[in-house]
Amino acid sequence: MYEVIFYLTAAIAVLAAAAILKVTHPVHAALYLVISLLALALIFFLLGAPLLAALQVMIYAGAIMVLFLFLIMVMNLRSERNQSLPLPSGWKGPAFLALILWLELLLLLNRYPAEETNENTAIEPKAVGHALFGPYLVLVEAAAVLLLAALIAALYLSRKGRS
Amino acid sequence: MSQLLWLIPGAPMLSALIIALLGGLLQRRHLAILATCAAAIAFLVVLLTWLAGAATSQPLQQTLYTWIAVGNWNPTIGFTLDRLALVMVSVVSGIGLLIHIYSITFMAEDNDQRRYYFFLNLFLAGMLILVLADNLLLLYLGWELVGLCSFALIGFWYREPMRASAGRKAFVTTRIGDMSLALGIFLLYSQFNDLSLSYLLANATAQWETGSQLATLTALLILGGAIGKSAQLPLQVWLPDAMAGPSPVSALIHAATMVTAGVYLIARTYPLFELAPHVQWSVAAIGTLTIVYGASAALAQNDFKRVLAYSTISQVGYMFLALGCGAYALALFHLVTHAFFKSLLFLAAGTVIHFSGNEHNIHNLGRLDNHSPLVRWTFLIGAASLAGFPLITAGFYSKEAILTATWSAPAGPLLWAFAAFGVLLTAVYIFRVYFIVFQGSRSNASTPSAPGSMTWPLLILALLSLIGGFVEFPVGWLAPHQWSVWLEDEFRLTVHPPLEIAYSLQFITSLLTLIGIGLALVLVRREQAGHYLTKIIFLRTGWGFDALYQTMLIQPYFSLARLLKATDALLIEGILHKMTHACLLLASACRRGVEHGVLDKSIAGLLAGFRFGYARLSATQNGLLSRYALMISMGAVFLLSYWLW
Amino acid sequence: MIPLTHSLIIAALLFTLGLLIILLRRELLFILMGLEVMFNGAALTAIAAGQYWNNADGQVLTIFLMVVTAAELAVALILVWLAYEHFKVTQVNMLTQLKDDTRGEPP
Amino acid sequence: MNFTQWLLAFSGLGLVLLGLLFIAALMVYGERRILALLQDRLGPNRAGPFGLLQPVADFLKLLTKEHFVPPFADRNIYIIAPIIVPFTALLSFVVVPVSDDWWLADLNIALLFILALSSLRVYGIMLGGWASNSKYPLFGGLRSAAQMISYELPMSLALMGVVILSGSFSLVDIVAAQELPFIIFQPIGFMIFLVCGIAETNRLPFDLPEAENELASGYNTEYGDIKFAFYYLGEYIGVLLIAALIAVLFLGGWHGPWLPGVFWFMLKTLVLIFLFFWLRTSLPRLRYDQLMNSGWKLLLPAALINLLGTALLGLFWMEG
Repeated sequence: MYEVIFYLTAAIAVLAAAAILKVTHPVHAALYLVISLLALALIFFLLGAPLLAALQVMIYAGAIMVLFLFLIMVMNLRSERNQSLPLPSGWKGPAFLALILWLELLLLLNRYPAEETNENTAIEPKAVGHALFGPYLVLVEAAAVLLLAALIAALYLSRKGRS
Repeated sequence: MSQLLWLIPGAPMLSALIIALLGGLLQRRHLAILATCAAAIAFLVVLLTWLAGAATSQPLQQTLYTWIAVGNWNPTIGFTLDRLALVMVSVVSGIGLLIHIYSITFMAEDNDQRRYYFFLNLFLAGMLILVLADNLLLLYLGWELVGLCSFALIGFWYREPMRASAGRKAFVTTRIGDMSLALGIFLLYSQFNDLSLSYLLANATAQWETGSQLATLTALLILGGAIGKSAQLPLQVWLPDAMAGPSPVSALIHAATMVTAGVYLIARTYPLFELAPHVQWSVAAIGTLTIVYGASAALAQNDFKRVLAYSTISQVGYMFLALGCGAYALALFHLVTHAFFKSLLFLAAGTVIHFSGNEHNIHNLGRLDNHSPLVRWTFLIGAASLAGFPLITAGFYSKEAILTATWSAPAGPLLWAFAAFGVLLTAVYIFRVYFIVFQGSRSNASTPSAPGSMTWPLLILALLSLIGGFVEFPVGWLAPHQWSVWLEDEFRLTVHPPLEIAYSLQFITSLLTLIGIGLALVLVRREQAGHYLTKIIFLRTGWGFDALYQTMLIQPYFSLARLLKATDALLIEGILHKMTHACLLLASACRRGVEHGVLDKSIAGLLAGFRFGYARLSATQNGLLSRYALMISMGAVFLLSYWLW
Repeated sequence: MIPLTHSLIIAALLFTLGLLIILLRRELLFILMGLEVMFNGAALTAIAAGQYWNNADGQVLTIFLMVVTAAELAVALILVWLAYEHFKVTQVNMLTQLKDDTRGEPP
Repeated sequence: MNFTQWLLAFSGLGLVLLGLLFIAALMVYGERRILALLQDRLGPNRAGPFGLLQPVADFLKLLTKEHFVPPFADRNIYIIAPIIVPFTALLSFVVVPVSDDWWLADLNIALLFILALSSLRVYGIMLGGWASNSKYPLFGGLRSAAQMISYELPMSLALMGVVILSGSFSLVDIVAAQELPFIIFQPIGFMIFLVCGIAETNRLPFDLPEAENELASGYNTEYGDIKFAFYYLGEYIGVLLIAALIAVLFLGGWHGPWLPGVFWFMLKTLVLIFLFFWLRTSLPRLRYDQLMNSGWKLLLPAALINLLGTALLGLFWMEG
């Protein structure tokens, strides 16, 4: 049962991501992306990372993608078939490149053969918090600075756009 | 006493924050007063530390705060005030205060005073942090703050594209040095896992052998940083253009304080340089070359402030020379006297320019008669001090000491010869300016009297330029040598040549100065007769360094693309078409089918090759995001496959 | 249970798909979505590996990934909006202001 | 799990689902009666005794209407969008504990689960507004997106105070930790959560997305028949959810003297629901800029300060 759910979800995540390649309307693409994100959240949950599953839904699907949709709606983008299709130089090159990349990634990721684990034990949010505010404290501070910088940049740019 | 240390950089920093956050609520005048008060507080605290005996006691220490504690690494915000730092702090805060006072009048008309005083105070705070820092991380923070403020102040009147680009140029050029310094810091950290200066220096001396590769590399990287900030060859190109900023800024940043940051850095980390004798010698060599370079370029300038800028480059060269010869105390000595007379010169020049309707050209200034005698006399004092007029000026004593110390360094006589030539040139260029600008001037009734806040700094600095040198008399004189004795705890004593040589050296350089002044007089006569020195474009453009960098570094990529494009056009539309045509005609005429095919194919192949190259290269610049992304991913895939394979 | 390899294959697939989206689509928003997909591939790698070694580090890494994404998108979306305001297009092949002019004059 | 257990689980879920739908229907009736009472009029009283069958009649009416999709709409999204709203709200109930031994699931991230679902709720409204492809619904959808983003942050931050006090994301643990209701320790957090809760459900005074007099009917202007019923239902289930959550998080859930826990939980929830209805009659709608300002400039800083204070409290008082 567990496996079936996992592979099903994974298939959904991948197929939804692939659908972004094909659809013409930005809203549809955004929705496919949301589906992919939600499926991925479920995968996280199944792998034993409940905190990240929740955060994935909250941050990606709940905040970022809403912003995306908001922007699409404000700009009132429509599906323009001719303009959104691949570049004139064609799709073969990039597709080939992506294929190579995928094969390479597979090779890379499987370079050190992993033994199968018996059980994916869930890691509690508490453990993540302890790691976050213990050894990774500097990174947390750096992330805070980064967010502040992004905030200021976004504010500044939006002001600039208004004037 | 050490509890008060934080106030030295803290007061200007706080004031900068207040100006930035609440400046809108204050009137312009109050902004200036607030900023000046902050500088005054910093200076008062420094005075207090003198009075409290910091000059004789152990170094003062204060640790304010630990930034982040990670593992066993605890970078702190901590200050150390030893004698080296004490000298620097006194100069920076003292000159800083004078320049704040001067700015009150100088900038009174400007609309953007809030920004000006914010950056001026921030700069002061950054410089003081740099000097007081007890670890390299904090030092680097001050270093970058100073760089940022310098950029902002050079481009202060950024609405004129020239000035804005001068700011950018300064920023980009010094960035090269900054990166080098950062790399040096990384290297030190990777070796010792700590950035505390005392710990680093002690451990480096203990662990590294003299001349070892690591020591050489570290010293080189630090030297790179110092060169960038101190505008030494080959990173000096930004300083002449930095004169686009307001005059007080030029005086503060580009004469008295910031450019000496490199000198301070080397003096602070001198044990590393002693571990790398080659690098230390190259410090001296760079210094010497820069002396001659700056002085000769200054000879041919028409812009009042540019003369002083090149002069600064050249004078900082003396400090580097002293550092390279191991005479750290003397480098510091020259730093102090230079701060006095160079800021005096800048402020005097600023006053002249200010009251002449922003006229920078010395020849035009010379035709005006309205220079007030006070400015004239103070400028004369500054010029004499800069030229090293014997016996009565501070510049004489500091420069003399360096030149004497140079003699005993490796390849000393050679270095000395260059430096002495520099002395001659210095006297020529500065008195040339003095004669051109002030010679014809009479004090007449229409002279606009400069307000007190502009004249007092001039007077104080003039006084200091005269008497500032009496703390250290040349070798062999019966008068006291307090300076180097006082700094003996920090640095070792300088090696001097035998007395008779020292005496003759002193005599020769004094003579050179006097000759230089005479030469300047002759030169000015010739110039007034129409033989302009400035026709020597090579000198006027600062040996053409800007053009050199333009050709060497900036142009090639453009040129390549242009070449290919031109070749393409030429080949396709011009010669090759005709050639092909002609060949075809020839071939058909001769009816030699084989050659026909070969020739045609080879030429067509060549053509296609050029066309292909052009298309590929211009495709890298086509501005298409997708294409760039494709390139990046191709690179990634390629690297990955290389690595996997 | 799920072998680590399978999670990694899925992650690689997502990553590659994201790259393809970036390379093939021309609308700025699509490109940003492609970036998201790529990020997700990376996140899945981190989490799968973290779980495999029973270690919270993978999740911490993913949290930072989210922070970076959020910061990046906050600015990127504003930029898209500005591009739309100024040029009225959001197709990258229309936005070629950075293209070197053909005279090749240095700035 | 064997087949019987699956069956039991699913039938249990089904029962809860039906129960919730039933309660929501009753709430519609209740609101109309209470509104009428407060506004001094009669309200629905024809269908059945005291008009109790009114919701049934409404439901039947909507069910039997023609299934109409506007020709200019984006068909698929138009149909899917209304389902999202009640769906996310219903799913949240999975983790709400009714009494000390009665709940469907005890996730260790229950609170995050609820927040995640509530952040998904906005899709229903946004997409409904967009898919209708006409201007008032679009504005309704846009407003709703902006509102949700603005109010979700303070809401989550306000809840973190509770998490600090109880040391767990699990709702069961949170209720168990409330010997004294958290409203005593977290009055600011309670207020913020209440306000944001109302805003999240788009109730007055925060019903900007469906402001009748500005936007016709906002995002659901183009909706009729059963799809409209979904929106309608979603709103009431949302109100029920927020009320239940406040009861669980701040008012001590099942804790209470003498009577069984279920009763206390229900009582608290009902009082809160009544409060919502009451607010609807008494407060005027906010202006849009007021809404945004209060979200970003009042609630968010307040939530941050609340979090900081609670964290300090936890650091110095609870640990040491």
